[in-house]
Amino acid sequence: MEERLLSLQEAVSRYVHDGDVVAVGGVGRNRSPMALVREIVRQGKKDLHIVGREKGMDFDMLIGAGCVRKVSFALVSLEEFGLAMNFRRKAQAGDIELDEHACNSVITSIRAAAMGLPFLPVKGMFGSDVFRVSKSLTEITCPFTGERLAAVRAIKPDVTIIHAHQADKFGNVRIQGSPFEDALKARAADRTIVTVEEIIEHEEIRANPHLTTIPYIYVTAVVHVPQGAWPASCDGYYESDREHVQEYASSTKTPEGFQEYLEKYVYSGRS
Amino acid sequence: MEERLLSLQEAVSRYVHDGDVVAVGGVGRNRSPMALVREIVRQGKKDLHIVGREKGMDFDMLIGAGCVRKVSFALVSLEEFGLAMNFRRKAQAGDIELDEHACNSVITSIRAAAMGLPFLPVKGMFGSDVFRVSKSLTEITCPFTGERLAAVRAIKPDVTIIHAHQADKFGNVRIQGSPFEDALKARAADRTIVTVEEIIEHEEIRANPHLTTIPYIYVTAVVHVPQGAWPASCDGYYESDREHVQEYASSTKTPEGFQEYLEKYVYSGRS
Amino acid sequence: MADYSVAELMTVCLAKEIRDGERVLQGLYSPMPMIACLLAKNFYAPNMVFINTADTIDPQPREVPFSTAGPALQENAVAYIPLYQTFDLAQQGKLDLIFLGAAQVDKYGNTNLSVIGPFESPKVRLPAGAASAHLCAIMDTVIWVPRHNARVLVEKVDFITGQGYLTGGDAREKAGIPKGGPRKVVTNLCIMDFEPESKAMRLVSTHPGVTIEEVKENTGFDLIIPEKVETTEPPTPQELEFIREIDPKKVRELEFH
Amino acid sequence: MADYSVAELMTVCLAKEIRDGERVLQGLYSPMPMIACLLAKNFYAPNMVFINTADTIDPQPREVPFSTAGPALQENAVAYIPLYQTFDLAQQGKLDLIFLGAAQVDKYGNTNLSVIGPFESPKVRLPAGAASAHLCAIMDTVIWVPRHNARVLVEKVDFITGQGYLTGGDAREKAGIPKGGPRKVVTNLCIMDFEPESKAMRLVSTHPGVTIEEVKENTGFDLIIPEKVETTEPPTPQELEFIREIDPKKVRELEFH
Repeated sequence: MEERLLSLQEAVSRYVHDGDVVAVGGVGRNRSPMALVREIVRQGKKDLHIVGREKGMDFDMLIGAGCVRKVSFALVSLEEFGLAMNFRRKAQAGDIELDEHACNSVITSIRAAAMGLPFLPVKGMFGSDVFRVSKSLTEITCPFTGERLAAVRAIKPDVTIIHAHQADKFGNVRIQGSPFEDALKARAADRTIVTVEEIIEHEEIRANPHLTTIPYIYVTAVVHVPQGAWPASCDGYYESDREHVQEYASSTKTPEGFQEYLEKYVYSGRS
Repeated sequence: MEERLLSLQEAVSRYVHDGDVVAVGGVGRNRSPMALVREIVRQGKKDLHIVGREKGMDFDMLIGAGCVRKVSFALVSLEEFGLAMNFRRKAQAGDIELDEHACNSVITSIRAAAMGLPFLPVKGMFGSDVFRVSKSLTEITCPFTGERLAAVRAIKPDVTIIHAHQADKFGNVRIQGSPFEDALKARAADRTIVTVEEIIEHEEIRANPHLTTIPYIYVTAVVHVPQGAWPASCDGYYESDREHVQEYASSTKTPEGFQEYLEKYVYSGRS
Repeated sequence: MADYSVAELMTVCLAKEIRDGERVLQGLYSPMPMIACLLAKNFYAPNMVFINTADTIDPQPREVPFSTAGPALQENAVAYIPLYQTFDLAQQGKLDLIFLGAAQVDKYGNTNLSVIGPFESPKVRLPAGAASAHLCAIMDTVIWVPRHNARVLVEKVDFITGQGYLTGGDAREKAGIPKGGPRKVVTNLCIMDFEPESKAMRLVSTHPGVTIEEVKENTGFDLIIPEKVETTEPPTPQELEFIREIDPKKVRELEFH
Repeated sequence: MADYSVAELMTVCLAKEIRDGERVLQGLYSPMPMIACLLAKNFYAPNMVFINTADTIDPQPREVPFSTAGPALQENAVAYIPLYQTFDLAQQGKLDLIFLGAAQVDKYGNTNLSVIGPFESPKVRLPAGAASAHLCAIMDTVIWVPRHNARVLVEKVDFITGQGYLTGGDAREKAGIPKGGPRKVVTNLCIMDFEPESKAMRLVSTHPGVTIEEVKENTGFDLIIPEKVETTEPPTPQELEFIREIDPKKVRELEFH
């Protein structure tokens, strides 16, 4: 096993490239890999195709900062803090390509990649305009039963970014609460960067293999970033910082406000 | 939550029916649900379609005892104790229908059922006579990429039988070692019967939800059967009983020998 | 003034839509449904299965979280379940109900969370429908609307994100999605269901103090008004006590600010 | 008599087929491959990834188990991985090598573990090929044969369970399975590979004390004999020490009883 510990700066500069398909961990504002998102913004990555199910500030910030070309998603929202305004503005202006999905179709697109397959079938979808307008969905017939199903095109992430609880220096990762699709996204991707609250001893991993949720074979880089999900929550470690999310939501009401936010919290900051 | 604790006799008589598709847990002679297998033999269930990946004495006994109509499998063998002789005899006599698979195609057939789908694609298979002779496999084309793939027909178990380590009385099950496909088989089935080494308190389950490998929503009956995998191994509890497997292997060299084995260890026994 | 808020009333109405033994999924940004599931399990449906966006089964939080995928929804759960396995359950026909929010709901229960205006050049780009385009096609839904007005309850949605009864009648069957559909729509003014033949929306009960006229005025289509319209039962003191105890920070009021 | 058994020699030969960094899957009833993986990781390929039928990654058993899915293969592992996720890795092209046993192996490396005689009415019904029909089509394999004789090494297998090079040449490409194929065949007599153009089996080395004639006599087809045939390197004392320490019960000898 090779050591995979890097700094945030190194991990993003080595493993996130302009034009990449990037799967982003977490749901809503829970265990979102915000330190990695801020580092991607700081390094000014371009033309990313970001992929996730129900996303919030993470997607909105990447989109607002001009890092994004295409979005595969089932929801982008700040929950009780309202619409994700960068997402809304750029979408309405036609500045980003929208690949709108249902939760299960976008997860299935990642599941297909994790299984090494170019597509997978799903049920449902018919009768929705989401299905009608989508280039990622089409109709297929079961060769055994004749049943009509939707087929979902695989989305293979070049890189998956995740925030987790613990890892050893070789990249054996533990998620200790809500799994979301994070392990699936890691298995689907060519490269995976994981920020963690704590680095633990390798012996600790071997003593409890049943607690390893993402084995090192799926992990490219581990970065030690306590509070790496902030202002999202990290279960067992901290709650989401609602005051900050409110500040974010208010700032994004105008492009200028968002620029000020970035100056204050991202460009100046180290994580 | 309803209590789901039953006796072995009750669980099998209520939930295993003649003609059922039965998915069987464990691999080789590890965590095989042997107490359940013996009870099925004792109750003289008929025309079962048994499904598993790499199976041993469990399948051979069910087949030898005349419980089986059809076998979906990728391997039936007694490992170092040689060919599974009941399987071999009945197969050569044409008494059982063989649905031969590769490990991944038979697992995929269960995975499809667990996903609620009538089929799933897999890679590989082409060029093998397993693919050529199979009624469960056919060719399909990816509607996005044009890639040729094998399609695997779903196998939906009416009932899955598993031996696990612990459960509470509501059916929240813990598998504490090698997972095999047991949780997948439980999710795929209409009903699942789990024998366990230990019944634990419900509070213990709620204190450690991350240790629950099969939640109660997938479990129909729990039976407390210490040594319920014997003579297979149950990791963390006991090794496989090689002397007994040797005795089984020797006995099955003739149909008469196998009948004597059944009299001695199954019909007379209580588990 | 009643001694309960409209959020409290709606939460109780949502809870009563859950039948005992049902498996219910609560989604993201679903404050009232989250509390309704906990209420139902404690009051009317002890054997319901509560699955949520924190990926747990049957949690017993001391206090509900603001984000409805938040860590508190892990407390005392019996197991974790990744959402994609819950969708597998739904595809097997083993998930019974999901609560659904929407920016627009039309006469046939179709919901829109995608765009106001045309899809390619929208006037307003909305957050999208989360699970809806998948789940609404294969299972039952209950729709909740915190602001019942003619811009939300419209004749025809701009975009069908979540399938209701499409164009009514047997349109779902014809589209290849025969199973499921919306059971009820619970708003801040009333409860509505769907007339069995036409599948058009129909008034069931108005909330205490709300008139039928008020409902009609605030609805952007011809709502079916049956001969008998009940008054929605108000929350009991026991229900209110439970809600206020589990939700001291008033997460239930988030959609009414 | 050499001071090592043929099982020990074969185990070392199998281990040397593993390249550093490769991800290797060891299957059921694979005593020598199991020990070979542990040997390789300790001697030649420290960064190989050892995945096995006990569904673990990189275990460090004190003593190898008889059943090669047995509990000892969980000791000190870094993680569990259900076999279907390992197959997903294979489908992604991220699993590098699997060891394969067989009842028959033919000239082009096709293997049979299904039937002797016709499929529908076999003379002998064999156990079937486990992972082979899937994995042999998409990745590299090494075949091991404990009893090299003309009934095992045949001109043409009765049934292709595991795909070798089919009818040789570019037959795999034509069948739609361009990737992978057998690298080597390691028997109790020799090591063989496949001639790059014809994909026919070719002798590489004979084990110490075994003649080329002996190999030819025990092979049921015309084996390619190149100009230069080496003698297989015997195990070193260090290799033997490792094998005997990790396998005190002689699991490695199981196939030679």
